[in-house]
Amino acid sequence: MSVSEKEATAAPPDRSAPSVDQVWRRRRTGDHLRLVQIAVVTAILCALPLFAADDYQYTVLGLMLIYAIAGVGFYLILGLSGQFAFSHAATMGIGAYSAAYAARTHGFWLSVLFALVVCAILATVFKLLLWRASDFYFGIATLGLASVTIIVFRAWEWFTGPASNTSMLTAPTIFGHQVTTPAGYYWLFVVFFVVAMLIVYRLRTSATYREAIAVRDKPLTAAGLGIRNTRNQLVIFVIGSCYAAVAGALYAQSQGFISSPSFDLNLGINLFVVVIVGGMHSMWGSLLGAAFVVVLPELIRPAADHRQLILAAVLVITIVLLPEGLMGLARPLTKRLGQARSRKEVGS
Amino acid sequence: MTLELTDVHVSFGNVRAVAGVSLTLASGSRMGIIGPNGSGKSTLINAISGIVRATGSIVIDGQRLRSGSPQGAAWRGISRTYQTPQTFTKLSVIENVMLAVRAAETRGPATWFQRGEYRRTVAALEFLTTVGLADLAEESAAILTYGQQQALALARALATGPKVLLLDEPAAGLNSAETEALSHTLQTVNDAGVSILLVEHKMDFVSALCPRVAVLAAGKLVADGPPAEVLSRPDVIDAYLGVPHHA
Amino acid sequence: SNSGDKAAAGTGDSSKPITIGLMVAISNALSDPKLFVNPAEMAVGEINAAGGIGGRQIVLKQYDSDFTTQGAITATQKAIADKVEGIIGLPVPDQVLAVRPLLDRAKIPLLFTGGGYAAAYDPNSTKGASVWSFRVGPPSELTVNAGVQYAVKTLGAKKLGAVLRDDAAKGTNEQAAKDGATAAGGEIIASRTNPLNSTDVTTQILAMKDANAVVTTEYQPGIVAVLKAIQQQNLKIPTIVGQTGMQVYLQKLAPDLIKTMYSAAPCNMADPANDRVAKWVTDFQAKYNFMPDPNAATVYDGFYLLKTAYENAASSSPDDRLKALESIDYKDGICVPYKTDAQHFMSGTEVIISFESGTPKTVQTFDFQNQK
Amino acid sequence: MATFVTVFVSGLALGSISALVALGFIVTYKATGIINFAQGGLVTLGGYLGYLTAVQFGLDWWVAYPVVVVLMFFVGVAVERIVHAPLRSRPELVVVIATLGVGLVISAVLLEFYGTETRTLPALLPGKVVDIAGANIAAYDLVIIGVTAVGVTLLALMFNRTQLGRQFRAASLDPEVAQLQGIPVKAFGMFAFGLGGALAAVAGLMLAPRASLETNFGFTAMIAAFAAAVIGGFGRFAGVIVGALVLGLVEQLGTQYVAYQFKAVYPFALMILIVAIAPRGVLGSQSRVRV
Amino acid sequence: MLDVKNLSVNYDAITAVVDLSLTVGDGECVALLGPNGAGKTSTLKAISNLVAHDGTVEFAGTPVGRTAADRLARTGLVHVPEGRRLFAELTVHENLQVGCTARGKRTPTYSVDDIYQLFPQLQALRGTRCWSLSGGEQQMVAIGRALVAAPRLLMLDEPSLGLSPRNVGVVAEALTRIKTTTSVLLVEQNTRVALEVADRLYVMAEGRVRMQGTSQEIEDRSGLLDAYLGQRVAAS
Ligand SMILES: Nc1ncnc2c1ncn2[C@@H]1O[C@H](COP(=O)(O)OP(=O)(O)OP(=O)(O)O)[C@@H](O)[C@H]1O
Ligand SMILES: Nc1ncnc2c1ncn2[C@@H]1O[C@H](COP(=O)(O)OP(=O)(O)OP(=O)(O)O)[C@@H](O)[C@H]1O
Ligand SMILES: [Mg+2]
Ligand SMILES: [Mg+2]
Repeated sequence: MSVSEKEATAAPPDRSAPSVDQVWRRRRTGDHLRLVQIAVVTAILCALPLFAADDYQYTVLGLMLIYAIAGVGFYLILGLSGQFAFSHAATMGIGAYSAAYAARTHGFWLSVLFALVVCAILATVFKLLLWRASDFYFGIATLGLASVTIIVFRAWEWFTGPASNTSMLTAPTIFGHQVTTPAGYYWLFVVFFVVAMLIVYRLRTSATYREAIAVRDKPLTAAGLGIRNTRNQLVIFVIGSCYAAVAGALYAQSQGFISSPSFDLNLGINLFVVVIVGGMHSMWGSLLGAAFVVVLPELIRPAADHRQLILAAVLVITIVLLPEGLMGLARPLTKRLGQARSRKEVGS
Repeated sequence: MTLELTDVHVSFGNVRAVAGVSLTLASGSRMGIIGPNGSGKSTLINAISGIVRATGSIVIDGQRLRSGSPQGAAWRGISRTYQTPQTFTKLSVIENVMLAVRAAETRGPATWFQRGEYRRTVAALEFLTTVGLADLAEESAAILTYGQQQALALARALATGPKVLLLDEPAAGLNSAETEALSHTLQTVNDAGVSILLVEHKMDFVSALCPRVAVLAAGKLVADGPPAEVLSRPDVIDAYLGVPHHA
Repeated sequence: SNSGDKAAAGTGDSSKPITIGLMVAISNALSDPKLFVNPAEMAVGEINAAGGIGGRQIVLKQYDSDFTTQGAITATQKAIADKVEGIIGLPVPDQVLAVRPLLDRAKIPLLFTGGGYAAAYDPNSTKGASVWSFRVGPPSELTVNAGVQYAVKTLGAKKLGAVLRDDAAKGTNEQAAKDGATAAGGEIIASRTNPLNSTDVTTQILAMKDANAVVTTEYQPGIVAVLKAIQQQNLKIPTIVGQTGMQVYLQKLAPDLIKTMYSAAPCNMADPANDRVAKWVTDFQAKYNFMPDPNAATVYDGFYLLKTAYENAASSSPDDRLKALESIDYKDGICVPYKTDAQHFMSGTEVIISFESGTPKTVQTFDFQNQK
Repeated sequence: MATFVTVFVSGLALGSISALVALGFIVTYKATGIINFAQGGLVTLGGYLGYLTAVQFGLDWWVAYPVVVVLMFFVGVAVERIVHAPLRSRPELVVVIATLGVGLVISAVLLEFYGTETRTLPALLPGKVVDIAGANIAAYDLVIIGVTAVGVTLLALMFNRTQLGRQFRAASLDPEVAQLQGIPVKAFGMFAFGLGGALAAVAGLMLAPRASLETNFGFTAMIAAFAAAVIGGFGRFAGVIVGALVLGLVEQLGTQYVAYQFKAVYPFALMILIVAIAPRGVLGSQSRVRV
Repeated sequence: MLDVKNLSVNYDAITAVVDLSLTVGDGECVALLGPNGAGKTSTLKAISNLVAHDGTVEFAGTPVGRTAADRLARTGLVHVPEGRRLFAELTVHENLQVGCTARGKRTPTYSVDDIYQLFPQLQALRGTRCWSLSGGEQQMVAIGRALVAAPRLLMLDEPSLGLSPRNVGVVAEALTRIKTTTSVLLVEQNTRVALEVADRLYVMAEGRVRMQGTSQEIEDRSGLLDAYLGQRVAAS
């Protein structure tokens, strides 16, 4: 028997449970921090044009915001809700064509609304059709859905124009002001993006967000707690699809011309890259990811022939080296802002 | 809050896991279920909580539960823990419980205002205190040990505001002192009016907590009565205990 | 060359270089960038050595337009930001339609060299083409028309099957095939659209079992698939393809199958009878070490067309330059003489090339513009 | 009747191609739990290596092709080293996208070397046509059907009947516990990807003569193969066969007898329908979770 | 057989095991007790090299160093992890067969067939995929899977978990039976079982060994033992 009585009777180490107020304050601080983040990012987006000299650069930045909006929606579907949807690009296409269709007669705002409604309805139908399919089955089924959508775009010329070519020659009017220049579009997109982020923020602080994680990780257990799994997944799928719809509508407007190859598997892959390279567990990942997918290729255009290789290689390297995506690089920053709590040590 | 099972059957292919169980759990009562491994205890709990489909009728408070609907069971006040702790590891400890607290609220859409979240935080922390996990409230649930996960599962089950608590081996992985503490907690819960159905292999625990014990063997109820009586039956000793149990 | 020191009114300030943009799909697997880049470099080198455009040295800027409309728009925007005074290239007709607002606003001409149909650059078409877009070389409907006429009249194939690539031009091409066949006294008995990249056309060819010839607008892999399927069905009928037939030959894609293939192209790059082409091809090969195809020739010619137009223009204002482009009449093109018509296509010559002997041989020439 | 037979066999051949392409990623999946999206790139690379050795170096196919298969084994191993080994602790999805990235790298590298010109690999039985019930069938299609049948049978036996196969499956189900059973999980991972690479080579070499080689050639085939694998119940060899044949037949029959414009729609529409009705494919087992 | 010196395990900011030393002699059965979160599981994982750790571990006279877990298993260090962890898609029989991997050239006390005799109810479940088994059935397979590996040192993390009292007896008996050829390191919450089968016990709390001795010695001071085992609960 080798034990000293002194040690044996030593008082248990100091472990104090936090009070409700402490817990609540820390939770709220987290939420407020997110609002601050939105403000900071908005400021950065407003400052960016200081460096943008010409239409081309505005176009690229605008495109980045469109990808970011679609990406945030995809982050909800893929990252938060764990639904492996390859169809997001197709949804964006449906949004774009619907908007183009409505814009012929009804102007910008109604066209965005129309795109939103169409995509929400279709997303609901698709999700209900495939509601029992899980992970990769859902993934491959939506991959098929994406392919079918492209073929349908090409076949339904009454809706998408000859061989899916539609030009939009009407410019959006906002408060009586016509937006025609890339710079104008950029500011419009900044507004849309900030609103999009505020909605994510709102979702982030709701019980739906927490439940989505529960449903994603342990569906049966979540059901056992009374959570409506299908409804939760459906809600998030539809919200995410609405983001794609808006992104598609904005894309159609700003490009002035759309054709189905713009929404094919390449875009689908790009959206995955946006979310994964950006950081799958952060609502900001998609903005960084969009910069990666849109801005980086423009930066390395001088490399011409080797561009594709460079992009692919950078993609792989980023994924391998950055476990939390590009957001991981920003992590020390957010940590210093007070997110980290020092953990009590056990046994020492 | 009476729970009434009548002729409940569960089959998986040609495996008849539960083969015609009828029992009544009176309001506010405690009942233990024991039986050899694979006799259908967990499946019975799964059936009651809607995790698996069952035939026969499961009635709570005079209302029949729809088979195979976990949500339906949860909303009627049936709450449970699992034989292997089911922890949401991507959430913090307190968020695990807050999930359940919300489930206890009216089943409307998520409350749009922070107020709901505050109330949930208060309630969740209370339940964590009950099971002794309050100090870990803000940690990620991923770091919990097996035993701590069991405790969390109990907190979560309590947080749904159950009328009937189904416990599947809650004392597994707990040592004697911890088991005793659990026993104490459960008694308090029961005193507040929650009926308890307990599946457990620790005989001391079961007989201390439950005035009534049922034995399940090959999916059928073979004995039912006070623990001392049931545990001294030769067939129970032979098939289940191996050696006579000395309390 | 005569324009070396002539201060032409249409070329602008002669002390400054003139920037021309080349739109190429660089990072994409569908076309080969060197077929665009090398002839452009060759033309620019020659023109600059001879004094440039009206004394202004050409600065060639290359833009990766990809194959998407998106790529075309960003590339064009970048080119406009770089103040180019003319654009040559773009591989896909959809792209021409997509950049219309940009061209209209910036008033810069685009000389389009890819494959394509009239709607994409005919300013009178209903599809919304820009007045600033021109097509160097004949459009795809003329290719189809030439192919069909040859099949019916010369090969005596009264019943034809058509396999069309699924792109924006498919409807136009289908119509062109029907019209061409009817006019020549034949008929299209089956017309099938084939998705890009599909390599199994068995069912499409089965529908053409009773045809005497098959016409296709497919790219190379599709052409090979059609040839293979025809062989497999033991049909032993000729196949008439577009200008990519030349590439099938050059890349030795189906050496055993091309004996029954005919290609309709602006010119036959391997034709020893045509001295000018032969010399250019020899020079080109010596310089870049590969055999150019008609695509490369049109890119090369495009620079001379711009030069000619700008030097002929009354002033350097965009409208005068546009006028000059619309009245181009340039006889020194590599494989075709160029003359702009009302639909903005600058040439209407098609030759039919036979590969029966294993090497390309010109068997007939169509001159659509001068026919009209 | 002859038309029907032709369409039917054509569908079978198309299905076998999907199945052949699927074999590679099924093997990797069964042994590591990762769906290797680089498979398309590997198939393309296999085809191009065949071109390099058999056409550019002029080696006889029976010398060249085995060399290619061995080379591709090591390429597969390299893929494992790059995107699987360092990402063990990361979510599956991330690994999947990383493999997709590797596929893109392979295509880009090929583009650097070979440009966009399409190439052809000579067929083993050039132009040979067999008459079956009045229909003409390319003899080469029959070869593909044969190779697929042999490949599937051998792999199914290996995975389901041998100790090695069991160990592979165990390693994919729970790598940590597999290690505790003495299974060299890391080496197994490399071997599995290597085997996937070798099978990609077989698929690439068999398919290249049928189509033309271009740098996206394998990717397109991979998508169809995924659809086939999903229809059958992912990860089951018998399922792949069923799924691939059904897809091939539906595509060919639909094109011939329904409406040819929707050629590419039929297989995907069928797949979506099957996933909607039987969420784990026709041969997949039901839910594998219990609590 | 096993000699652990100054073992420490840290997870980021959390210290799970501090400066722990323990030995298991040849043919000895040693039990590790302790309250929830004491660091028992972490200790076993460190010995198998599944988690990063400080300190030295010697197995059968050779330092383990960084030898990978699968090599260790093949040299006879067999670890039954916490929470059963069967290969869910494999059948019962296949799980047992996979267990034989680590066997190498050692002669096993238990063959696969012997496991069916030890736990007769598994016989009927031979072809059943393990995800559908009941908790106790899974536990039996997990133990069987380790027994067939011919371990020289068997590390069991809470083997009695979920077993009926009768089956706990069976396991205890089996452990006694293999003692002649196999050393055992047993993590057990069921004090009664631990005292029954173990020759010596270590009691851990808060990551440290607080008490050690033979079963007899520990049983004699059960009051102190209870104090330790109750620590986690008492603290909150
Ligand atoms: N992966 C992990 N990351 C962070 N902390 C961990 C991790 N695993 C365990 N811990 C912490 O390490 C400490 C010891 O855990 P361990 O699992 O070794 O305890 P245990 O004695 O086995 O407990 P139990 O009896 O409940 O299983 C605990 O405080 C636990 O929270
Ligand atoms: N989903 C399922 N599919 C097939 N068989 C199942 C399924 N669930 C349970 N079984 C079988 O039903 C029987 C009863 O299992 P159950 O889990 O209810 O036993 P238990 O009494 O809880 O045992 P234990 O004490 O070991 O936990 C077992 O033989 C098990 O293999
Ligand atoms: Mg059970
Ligand atoms: Mg433990």
